[in-house]
Amino acid sequence: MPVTLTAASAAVTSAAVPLHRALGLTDDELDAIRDRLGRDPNHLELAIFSVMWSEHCSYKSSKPLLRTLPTQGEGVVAGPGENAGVISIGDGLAVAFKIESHNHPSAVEPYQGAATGVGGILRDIFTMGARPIAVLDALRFGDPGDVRTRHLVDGVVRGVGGYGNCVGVPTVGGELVFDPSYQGNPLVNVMAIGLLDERRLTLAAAPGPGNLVILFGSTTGRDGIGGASVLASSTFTHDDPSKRPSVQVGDPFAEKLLIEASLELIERELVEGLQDLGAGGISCATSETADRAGTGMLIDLDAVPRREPDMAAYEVMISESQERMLAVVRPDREAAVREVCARWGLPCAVIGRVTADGDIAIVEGGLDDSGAAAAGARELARIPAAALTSDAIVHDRIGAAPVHARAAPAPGIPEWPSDGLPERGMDPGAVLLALLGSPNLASRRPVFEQYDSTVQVNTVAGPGRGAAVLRVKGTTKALVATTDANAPVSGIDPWLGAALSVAEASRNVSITGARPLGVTNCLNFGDPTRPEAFWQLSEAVRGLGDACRALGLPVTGGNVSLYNESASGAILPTPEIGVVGILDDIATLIGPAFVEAGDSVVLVGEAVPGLAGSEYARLAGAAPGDGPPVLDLEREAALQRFIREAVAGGLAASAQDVSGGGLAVALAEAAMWGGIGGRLRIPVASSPAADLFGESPSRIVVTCRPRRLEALVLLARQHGLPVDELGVAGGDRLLIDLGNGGATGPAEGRGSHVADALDVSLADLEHAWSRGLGRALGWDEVD
Amino acid sequence: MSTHRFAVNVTPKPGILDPQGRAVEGSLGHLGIEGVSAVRVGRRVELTVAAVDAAAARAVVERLAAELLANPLIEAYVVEEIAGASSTLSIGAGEG
Amino acid sequence: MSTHRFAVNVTPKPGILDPQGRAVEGSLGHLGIEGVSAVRVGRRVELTVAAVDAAAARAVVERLAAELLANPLIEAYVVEEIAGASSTLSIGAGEG
Amino acid sequence: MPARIGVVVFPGSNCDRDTMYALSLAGAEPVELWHEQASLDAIDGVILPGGFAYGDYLRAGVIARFSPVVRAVTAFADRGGLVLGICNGFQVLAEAGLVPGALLRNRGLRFLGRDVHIAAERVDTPFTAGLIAGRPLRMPIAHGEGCYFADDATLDELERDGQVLFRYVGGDGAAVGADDGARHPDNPNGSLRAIAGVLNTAGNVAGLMPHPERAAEGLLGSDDGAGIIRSFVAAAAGRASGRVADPNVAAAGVGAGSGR
Ligand SMILES: Nc1ncnc2c1ncn2[C@@H]1O[C@H](COP(=O)(O)OP(=O)(O)O)[C@@H](O)[C@H]1O
Ligand SMILES: [Mg+2]
Repeated sequence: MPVTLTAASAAVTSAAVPLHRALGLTDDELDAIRDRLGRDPNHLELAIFSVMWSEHCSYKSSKPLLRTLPTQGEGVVAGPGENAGVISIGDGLAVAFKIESHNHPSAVEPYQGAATGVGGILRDIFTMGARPIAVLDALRFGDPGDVRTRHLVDGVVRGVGGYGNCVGVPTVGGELVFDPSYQGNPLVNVMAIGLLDERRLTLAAAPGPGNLVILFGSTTGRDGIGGASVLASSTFTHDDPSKRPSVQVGDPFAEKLLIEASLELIERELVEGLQDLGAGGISCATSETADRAGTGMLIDLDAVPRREPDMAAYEVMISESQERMLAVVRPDREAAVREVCARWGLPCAVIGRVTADGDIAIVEGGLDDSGAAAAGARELARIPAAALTSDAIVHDRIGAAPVHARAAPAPGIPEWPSDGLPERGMDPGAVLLALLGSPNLASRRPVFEQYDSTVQVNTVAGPGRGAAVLRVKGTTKALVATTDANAPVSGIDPWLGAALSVAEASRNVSITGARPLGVTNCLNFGDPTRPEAFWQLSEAVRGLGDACRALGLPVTGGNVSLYNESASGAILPTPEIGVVGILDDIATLIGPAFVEAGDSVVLVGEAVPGLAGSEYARLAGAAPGDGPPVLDLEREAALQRFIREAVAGGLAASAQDVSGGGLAVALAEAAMWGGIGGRLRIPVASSPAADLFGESPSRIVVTCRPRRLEALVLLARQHGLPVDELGVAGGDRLLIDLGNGGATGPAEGRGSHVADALDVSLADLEHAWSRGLGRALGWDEVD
Repeated sequence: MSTHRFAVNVTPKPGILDPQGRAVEGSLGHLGIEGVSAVRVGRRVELTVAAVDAAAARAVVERLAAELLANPLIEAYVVEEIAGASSTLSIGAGEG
Repeated sequence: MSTHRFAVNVTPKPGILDPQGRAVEGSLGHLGIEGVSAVRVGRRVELTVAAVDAAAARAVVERLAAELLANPLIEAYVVEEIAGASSTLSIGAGEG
Repeated sequence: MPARIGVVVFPGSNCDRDTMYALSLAGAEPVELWHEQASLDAIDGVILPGGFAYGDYLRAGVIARFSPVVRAVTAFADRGGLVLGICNGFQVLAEAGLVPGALLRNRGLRFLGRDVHIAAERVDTPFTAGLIAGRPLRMPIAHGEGCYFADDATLDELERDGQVLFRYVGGDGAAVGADDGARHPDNPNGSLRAIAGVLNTAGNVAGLMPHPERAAEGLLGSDDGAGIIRSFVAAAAGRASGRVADPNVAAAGVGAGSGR
């Protein structure tokens, strides 16, 4: 019996376009649907397929790539495919973590887009039985001086805070990066971390035919109808009203109740399986849980509590109304489940039964007491659960390297960089101040101050200074977490960009002394049907896999966001990496800031040429033939092992990673944050610009008590790492002499001149760094 | 030149979730109030406009409402002219 | 028994800080809007009341406004009956 | 016998666990008070914790004010019981009229999560007895509506009667100054007269916006807030011996805490 599509879809079906295409399905996909059903789908079924076979739900372009990632590792309890990765941390505890994008909704309505992004990723965490303990938000926007960008930044930041602050999960880190490629398509990636008792691990499966399917949480309205199919899987433009679905509005208060109720249901062992409702709504939650357990479900559409009258069947089935959960419950526990929901003030309804036939069947007219369709009930749709999930279509996309693509410089044969700035006559201190005050490197305080970063009383190190550190109550342990993505280099060489992102994120965790446990990732790319975009995606996944293998890190989950393109073009490929690590003894924790005047300052690792993709190049430009710096994954692994051993052995007083803005910025930050200057000397190996401001990886600045210096240097050498003693911390200025026995080393041979010394007061550094972002965004005027 | 006082009533569009309205409804029980339903919570912005005439003044308010005061994706608004002598009158606001 | 739809307009009392109103005024320059002053930002709550008659319904709203919707220390309110057919009408709300 | 301190749990409270944790560190026995319970029994003091009670929709704290537990807390306060509201708890107390004034939106219209310094104006109260007058205490704020407001007459009265309990100060203890209108960096929400916490006239109910429970351990950056929690617990313990039973409880099995 045909189901008619009404209202919302009228606009797209009115033209001569066949329905499946209007819903974003190709002719091939329609054929594949017919294959799986053995007949033509009716309209309701087609709507469900269109949502479930969207890129967002089915990973139809990326699945073959993602299969190549390493997923095994010490302690991994749940990996990709579950709502979140889960890794054991000892003491009977485990950590759950996952990152997800909400890019397109945030471009349409920044506040609600970001807010519901936070809500969605939190649900992934507590669905597993974990209490969410932290959020990190990785944000990317266009030109900060642009009015539209400012509107987006303001809305997104308020949205992240508005939701996270209310649910009482601290936002402890993230990123904020500006690049023109995000002008029409901002990125809002949110990572959440949860802590669970391992015995409470709960999976999103629907075992046991006869069990009840219970929907609890908010009622179902017309939120985000078409969001999953139309919005998430075709190129987004602002101006096409037909692609503007009704916006999803988040209710963090309802989410807070949902967290408490869900965790109580799990704690009391009342559920057999639990699944949050995200993209694809009821269609997705029912088919995924059934398919995972090899069961089916009979869904009584009339039983779904609604917020609005006259909702069409397809609207109920694909609505993305927020703050809802699906539980699979034994019949004898129904009353207890209802009691918990009632106490938390949440609507709760039995909407169906688990069946043995493997189909998702949808009826109207109710079920009888035995759980079968009542006499006179009408069956509206019947689809094998597998057809919607594990057996969904997979596309073999074609990738092609762009003709202008630069090959990654092979290790050992670096391209020479521009010797550019700063040379004699150009004050490197002025360059440093310009970098520190630039939108991408200035202090993020104006943003993260709008977040509650201390609720739950675990935050040992919050946003602002490298990785976040959260103590684990009742143990001596701490979790350390960060996110990173190197998009500029990914734009040049996606393999390298992804590998660098993994290296930097895990390095940020290792320098606290913590051992990285695993990786979650969010792959933000363009239209995969464009061979160049697909090549970027596949190269990035290869880089991600290679780096994770080299560093011994399992990939436990993630998210793919494609079609990030707007009228102004595709975004830079942005492989966002989240890493969580464990520090066994929080007493050994070290931070990035200088600790004590008189301490020795040491650089471990060495600069290699290559300024392309750096913040310095963004400001000053790079030579036309220049490439990004190479990454030696073996050395990266050795460096991280070294610093963890140094911290565990009490050798290091502080450790700071060299990343955006290079060594000079790393030193300036360590000095500002410690309120202690330094009298240092940097031996120039390639050129002053590359040594001071280049972003070659695998470098850290370590300080130690002078009496520990020898042991520290020895340890670094044992790991095969180059070490340079830069000087001593102290004073209220950052003073850096450049030279290599008075010269600039190889660069001098190529005509580069010795640059002047860098000499800036801490007060000037602080001024540039702390004011930069507010100025760039025009927030000075408001505040 | 004349001055006019307006109010812009901004409310969540029909169909858009209104968590505030729901919260108010949820609290009525504690207050012992019955028979109240369909609560929607929005904003009310009152402002004074000086313009050549009433039509010009209203045009300014319409623009302000559409571009700044309401978010057209999720909110609807209505502009109404009100007496300058409202309780929130501030000095200098004329009667129009 | 009849149903009535009301709006309660809650505005900051004169003299009370209204940073939102100031923020609106502050952004007028960017929009190129002139002649706007004395902006006050408050809340508008619309609701449907079922009661024996209009007077009883209004009494319920007055109580709700005084006890819940406005804080008498800082806010003033006005209750007005509005057409049931307003854009935020939901099922069951009559015309009164 | 450790002091039994009730911590109210509204739907939307999110500092309830943190507060109970800090109370345990201070040697008290925290007891959960569910928002629907209409009586308190064998409780020596009550803390209304931070969070977003009932979503903080409409106005922070206003819906919570009508909950059964707040009626019970009001009765408890009327009997002389010690009540402390922290952040959202302060907002609830202000809405309920248990402490004077109102908490308006921060003047910058943004939520603010950062460390501030406050100093106790009086150290002869149950909330501050363990503190040193005027000494700056560092602890976080995390709120969007924390701008303390009362009319001038009320403010003068509060000053005169010693009801100003805490003020925002500089890191060196310097006063913010009398200029109310300007937002001083040390008074980030723009509170009138830099007031961070107030007392009721009877001196047994207090509210403050900053979070002492988040500054109760050196590991988290500051333990300056522990002094406030400890003062409160000590004062409550002092009353424990003379615990007043709630007359409403006698009736039938209305226990404390619904458990979860
Ligand atoms: N959007 C944001 N939300 C919260 N914290 C942020 C955000 N952006 C940056 N931060 C924090 O600011 C600090 C600097 O960011 P970044 O330069 O990316 O760090 P790192 O160099 O350590 O990778 C980090 O502590 C980071 O967590
Ligand atoms: Mg970084």
